[in-house]
Amino acid sequence: MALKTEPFVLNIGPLHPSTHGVFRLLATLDGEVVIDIEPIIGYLHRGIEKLAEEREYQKDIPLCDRLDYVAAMSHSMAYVMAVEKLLGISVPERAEYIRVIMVELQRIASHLLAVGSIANEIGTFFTPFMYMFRERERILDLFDMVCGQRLLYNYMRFGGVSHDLPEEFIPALAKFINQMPGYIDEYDQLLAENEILLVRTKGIGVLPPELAINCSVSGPTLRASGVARDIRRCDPYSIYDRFEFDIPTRTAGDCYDRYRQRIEEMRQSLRIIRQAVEQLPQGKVNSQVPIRVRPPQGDVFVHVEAPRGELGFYLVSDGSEKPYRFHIRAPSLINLTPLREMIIGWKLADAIVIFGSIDIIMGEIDR
Amino acid sequence: MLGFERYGNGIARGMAVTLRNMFRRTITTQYPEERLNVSRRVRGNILGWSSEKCIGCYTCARSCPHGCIEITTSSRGARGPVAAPCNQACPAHVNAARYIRLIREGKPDEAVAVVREKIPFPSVCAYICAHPCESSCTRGQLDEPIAIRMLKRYAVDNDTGLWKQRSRVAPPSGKKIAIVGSGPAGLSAGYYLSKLGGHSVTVFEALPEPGGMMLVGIPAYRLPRHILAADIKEIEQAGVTIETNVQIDAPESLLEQGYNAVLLAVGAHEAIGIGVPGDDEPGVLGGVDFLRQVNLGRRVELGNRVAVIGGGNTAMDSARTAVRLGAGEVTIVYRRTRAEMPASAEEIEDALAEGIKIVFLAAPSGVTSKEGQLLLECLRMKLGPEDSSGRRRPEPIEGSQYTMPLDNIIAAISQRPVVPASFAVDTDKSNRIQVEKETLTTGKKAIFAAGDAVLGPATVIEAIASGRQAAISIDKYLGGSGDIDETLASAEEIADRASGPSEDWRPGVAAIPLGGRLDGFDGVELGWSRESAVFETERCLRCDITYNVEKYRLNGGLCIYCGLCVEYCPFDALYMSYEYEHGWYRFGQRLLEQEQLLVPDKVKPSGYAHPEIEETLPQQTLLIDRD
Amino acid sequence: MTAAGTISQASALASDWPGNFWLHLLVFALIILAFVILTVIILIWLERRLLGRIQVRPGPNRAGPFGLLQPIADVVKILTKEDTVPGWGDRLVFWLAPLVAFVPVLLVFAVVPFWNGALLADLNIGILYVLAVSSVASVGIFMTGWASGNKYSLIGAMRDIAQLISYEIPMMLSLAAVVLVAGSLSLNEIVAAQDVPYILLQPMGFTIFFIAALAEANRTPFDLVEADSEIVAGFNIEYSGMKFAILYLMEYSEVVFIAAIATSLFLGGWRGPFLPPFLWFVIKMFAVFFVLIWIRGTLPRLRIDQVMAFAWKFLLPLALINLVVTGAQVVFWPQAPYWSLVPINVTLLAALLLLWARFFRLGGSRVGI
Amino acid sequence: MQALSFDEIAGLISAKYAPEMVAPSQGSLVVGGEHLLEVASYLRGTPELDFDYLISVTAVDYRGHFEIVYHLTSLQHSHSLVLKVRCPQDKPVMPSVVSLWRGADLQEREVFDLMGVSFAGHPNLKRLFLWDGFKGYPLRKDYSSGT
Amino acid sequence: MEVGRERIYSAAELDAHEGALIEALRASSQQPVTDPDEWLQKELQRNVLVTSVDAVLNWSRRSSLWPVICFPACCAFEFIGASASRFDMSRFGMDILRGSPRQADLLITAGTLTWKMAPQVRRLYDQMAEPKWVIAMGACGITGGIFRDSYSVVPGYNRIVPVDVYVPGCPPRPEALLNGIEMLRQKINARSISTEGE
Repeated sequence: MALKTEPFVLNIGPLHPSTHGVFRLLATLDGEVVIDIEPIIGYLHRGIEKLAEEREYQKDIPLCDRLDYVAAMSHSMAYVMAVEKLLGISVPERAEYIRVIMVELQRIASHLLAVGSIANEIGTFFTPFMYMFRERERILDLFDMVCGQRLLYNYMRFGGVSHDLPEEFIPALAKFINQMPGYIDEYDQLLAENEILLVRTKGIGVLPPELAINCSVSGPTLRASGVARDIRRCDPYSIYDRFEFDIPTRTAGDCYDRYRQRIEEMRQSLRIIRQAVEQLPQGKVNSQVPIRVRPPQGDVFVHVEAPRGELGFYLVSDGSEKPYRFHIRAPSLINLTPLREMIIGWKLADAIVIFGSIDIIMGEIDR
Repeated sequence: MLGFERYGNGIARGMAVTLRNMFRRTITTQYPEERLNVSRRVRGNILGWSSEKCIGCYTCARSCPHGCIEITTSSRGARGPVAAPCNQACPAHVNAARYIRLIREGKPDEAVAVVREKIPFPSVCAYICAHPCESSCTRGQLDEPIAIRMLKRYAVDNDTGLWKQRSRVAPPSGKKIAIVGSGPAGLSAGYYLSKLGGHSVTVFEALPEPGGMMLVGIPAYRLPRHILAADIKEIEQAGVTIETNVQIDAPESLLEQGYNAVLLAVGAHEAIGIGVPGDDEPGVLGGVDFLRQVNLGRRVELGNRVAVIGGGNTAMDSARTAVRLGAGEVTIVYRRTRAEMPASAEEIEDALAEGIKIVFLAAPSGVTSKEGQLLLECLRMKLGPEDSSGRRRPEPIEGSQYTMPLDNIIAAISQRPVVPASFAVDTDKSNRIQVEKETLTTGKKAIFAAGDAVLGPATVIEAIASGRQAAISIDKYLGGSGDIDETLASAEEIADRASGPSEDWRPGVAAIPLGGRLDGFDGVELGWSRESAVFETERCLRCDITYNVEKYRLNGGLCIYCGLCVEYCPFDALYMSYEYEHGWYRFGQRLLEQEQLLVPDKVKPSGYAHPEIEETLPQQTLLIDRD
Repeated sequence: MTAAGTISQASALASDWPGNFWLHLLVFALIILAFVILTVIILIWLERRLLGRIQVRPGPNRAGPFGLLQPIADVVKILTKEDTVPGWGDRLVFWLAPLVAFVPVLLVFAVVPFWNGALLADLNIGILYVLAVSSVASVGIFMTGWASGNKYSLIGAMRDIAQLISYEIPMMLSLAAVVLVAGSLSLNEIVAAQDVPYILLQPMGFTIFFIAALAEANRTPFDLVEADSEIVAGFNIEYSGMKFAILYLMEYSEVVFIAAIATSLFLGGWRGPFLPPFLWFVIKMFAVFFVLIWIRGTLPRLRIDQVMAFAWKFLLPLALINLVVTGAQVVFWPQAPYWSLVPINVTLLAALLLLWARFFRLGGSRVGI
Repeated sequence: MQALSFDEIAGLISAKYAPEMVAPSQGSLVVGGEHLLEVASYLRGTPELDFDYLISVTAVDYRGHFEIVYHLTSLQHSHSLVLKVRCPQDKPVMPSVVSLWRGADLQEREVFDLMGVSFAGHPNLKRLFLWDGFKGYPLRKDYSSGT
Repeated sequence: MEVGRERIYSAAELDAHEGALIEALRASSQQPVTDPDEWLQKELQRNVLVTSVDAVLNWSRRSSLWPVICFPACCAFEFIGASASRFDMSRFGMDILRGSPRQADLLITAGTLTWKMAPQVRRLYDQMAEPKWVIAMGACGITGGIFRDSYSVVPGYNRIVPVDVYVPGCPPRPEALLNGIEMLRQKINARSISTEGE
């Protein structure tokens, strides 16, 4: 005999410990079971696209940093690449290598945060999160060394990067890339086989590959569903064609796979950094592009593999010093498309984990 | 559906990890007691501003993404002028910064006077100067350099001859000087020796007309002949005698004729070949040879398909001239990329606009002739590491040969001087006359050398500077003071500037339409109107004047420490420093006035955008080093 | 097991120590109150410092030496904070709930022996009393959840009730096994009976008790009641000021309570060589605290259906088997020496756990919508 | 499994559709608004094209008309394509492609919210970032934030 | 179990309600709230003897500042960084991050505030029990920072809530935040219950 139940609405967010910022999930619950959700976003909509269109090209670099503040390097690099494509200028070799090192370090830092958050949402009392923050702090130290900031770097410039690496950078980086695999093993030891984590993530929130493709999901979330789409491989940009690395994929597409996927990508990023450090040439780090630029008329779409997925910049230039149209293809936003299918039918606690495993950053979603 | 197939093994391993970490040393920085040496480049909470270095150019305020910096300047107590970068970069040290201000005040004639203080060819330079001043213009780091040459052209076009009022003429000294070659170097030396030295100067020219490379190397569509003639006329009016169609074989003979000194300014008129097999095939021309023939009005037969080898200005001139002579398909072959091309950007643009194709990253490897048709064999190149000149060295790609069928090939790679053996002066391996650096004396008594003959292929302005140097040296040699400076413009008062240079870009330069261009050799470029010229002068940062900064204010609550202002300050007047104790209790408390933006000796600046300081700062203490 | 009885008789304090009935009541009421509050304060400090150490940071160290005064600062601050009552809540219930939740936890300590015979009331139905009274706290928690008029707190409270009812049963069964072995319901008697700590005689019982106690006290991995990442602060989300202080105290008192019960029933209570019995009691309690904090610093949280499944499908059958086995041992082999019972029971524990782990499945599947 | 170049794709398209429906221009296909769904389902459904992944949807305000830009790619063939659709400013309505690519869902809502172009057939077309009652469409060129 | 959400709430109504709230707040917050520290200056001037009750109260309050979770944007990660192992805010007794505003003392505004978010933050502040403090962290929190000119950004938290301490930076480094907290602790130390509520 079925109990007569009555659904009720639970408003999760916008300020909630697990919403990664200000995200509102209007969940309809039947007891603990989520029977419907409606994501409401826009609580961090700062109008970056409009602001960028009102500002000159070089002044938009700080804005791009603030899109995805956990992966500022990747975002400013994508933007700078788009403007470089518009301007038709090339980047010195050394700058390309520095960019790759920075972006891959950024990917590790971002994935550390993502994995730590997943662990937090499953309910560990901050411990894995703290461990991962410990290693993230080391990466931030490296960034700090290079450009003097910890979070929003403003490091990329048209035609290169703003500063050369300081002399103490390479030894510190070498030490980091030697120690990091050990730490990743420690995370695995702490989490990967933990039975509670397994029952909380395995088989939960499965995203089938067909749905993922149809919903234009990208990044680790897509690859965890078994689709090997990585812009670094399928449309190589910068100098990624010179490195040897794998595109790890997983098959189940559940929360556990999304977590493992990020761990694997960290290892691959370390591999890329190691090769980049070995090959790092000497030379200039920027090609003396004037501060203000006026790209010729035209439009350009540049996409890169940001830590959260396929990040695209669509710029339209009308020949003036300000972009005419500045559009960001934000991976986090589009990765939210299948959220409803993934969450419905699971319990409230699962909903939080599924949501966390997609790894979104509100700055990028709301812009 | 999962359970405990592994009997809690995973949980146990996790517990082991946490237990192990319990006994690790903590990684915490015990701030505020303990402080790490943060990054040496930290973009910290303190913005420092140096009133010593700041000239009030407003670049910081303009570079701020959202307007944190407020700045007002005035001329009260302004210091200067000192030598601006443009002034320093000019080989002849023409004070560009000053005449730009004069143009802004509506005094083009005074501006010409400023130019005339240093060079006797204001009009020629106004048309074809390679403008090293613009390359070093501070504004160029920001967006586009000031169009100094175009401003000079505006001044020259609107000259009233005011400079003559203050012109100084030295009394005759009775000494005679012979100058071989009537190029920019020879004529400049002659002008100054005659006007300010009081010597009697005779210039000997082998060609039928005076002007040297200005005449035979530069096509008339860039430098209309009447402009050149006008400048030479001024020189002749200063007392210089020019004898054309005279070939001098031995300088000693001139000394024997009674000349007290001889200046060899024969220029660099011999084209260097491509240096590949077959470069002597008929149909392969030298760049300067080709231009000389054309400019002297002689007929040159060109086929339809012409390739120009090289990436310098001579290559551009040759190609554009070839187009005007009726070549249908002109291709420039260059072994590097556009970024490395030595030709000036305007010329490249114009060449492209006139339908000339440029093949980058290709180098000729051989020329063969077949049934009256030339075949140019090329190798594709790729850019390797940077060489000593800072340009990336081209490296051939193996097996990438391809051929181009052509009618003519113009080798515009480089030139070298032609110094007849009868001169009997020392030359180096590229045939340049060896002189002493300062005095320009050759090994022989009373024989001097200047211009391209000494420098190798250089620019007009460098030749003029060399001529000036020779004039000083010769005047001293002949017992004069060597003072060839004169003041032609009136003294300057610094005008107020409350709002900084304009944020606009260079106004466009009008040119005669493309359709009419290719039929003849009329001057392509048209001058600026007064409006355009003044508009352009507003862009000048006035690096030579230190304005009095009345108000410099930073909104500390708005600032995001992006560091762009520090990075973009052309005068290193801004820096950042590190200290975090900068919270406050009241809104609006942190509008930092000039006084609060700390004086440099009180704070330790960070190395951000100041690499020179970086060495002296303590090393960064890293978390990595702490375990 | 008469030997145990003799120890109990020999060193026991008089039942009305230190004087008459009223003095006894007063002194022990004070002792219990002071003990609970002091232990809670130390526990809070210990937890924050230890979690800090687990997370390679020092934890609170500014308020007082080693940050020892940190919990006191917290308490003073919370007590002097504004007391808010949500306008849409049930005022009276909102007021009563913290008391209803806290008092039973305090009451439980009446039967906990700190020393041989040093307890407020040596009830001969001690364990029954413990189980009965401690369950009342859940009513208080449910009242908080209901009265707050907040969906999060209601979810938290519902979870608590569900959890409590489920885990009460395995817990009771595991304690029943102890009672069988000790032959008494009085806690003091049970302690006195432990010539060998019952953790060795009753490894299965201890395991079940410990897990169930974690759930009862809402500790990780069963802290669904206040699951921070899901339902923010759970049942106490609307509480502030003094009432929140009481709820906070209640939570940690529950931890002290389970540590005290575990110590008394399984770890030999106040018994131990050399040191005074009271100290032994405290040391053993802190050992339990350490394990609790360690678990909190490591493990993630289970989901509500998994928590329930774990209780009903895993713990309950094992507890029943344990009870049957223990009963059999007591009935058929009452004079069994410890050296033979300990290995037998440990092997039994291992075998049963392995067996159950093989077949037991956690985790519910998706609900079709 | 052959990646097609833009010209080959354009050739395939122009063989099937009249130039006023689809016209290649500067590396992108300009599609007439009313034919978008037809062309899009052809692009999605044809095996040799197989554009199964919609990278991005955005709109540009060219003062007078909007241009909706679709970036498509095929995971299998790894070729990509840009579709541009114009719609007049006075009647900013477009057919929605959500039925073909669910990935357009939030992006079309974004365009609707910030640019004011509505998509006929979108399942849940309402403001995404801004709140109900916000006046104007900020990304339009004539929008001024002055209050 | 087919239950449409329409039965429970109407999306359109909810949106309209939210929109009205935002517009009302926006209209009423065109001027900054005065900073609640006028008494600070007076206090220092009057040099009132801080009683022992005050001393204990202030000590306890400053030693146990529990921040509420309000992490809109970038600064959140520096805030988390400050509470993570490297800087460990818990040393000052701030390790208990309360998700519930009722139990928190300190609102650290870690990120850009948009008008859409403003009613929530205002409500969060209203729900916090007295005594409560606010630290405006970062340029966005103080003035709107780089997004000040935007159509949807509140130019500073002090339009919505009174702010006690401003910590500049974008984002402020954890050291700067800790310094701001230290400043707040000093401010708390200067309080007296006799003047409370003024």
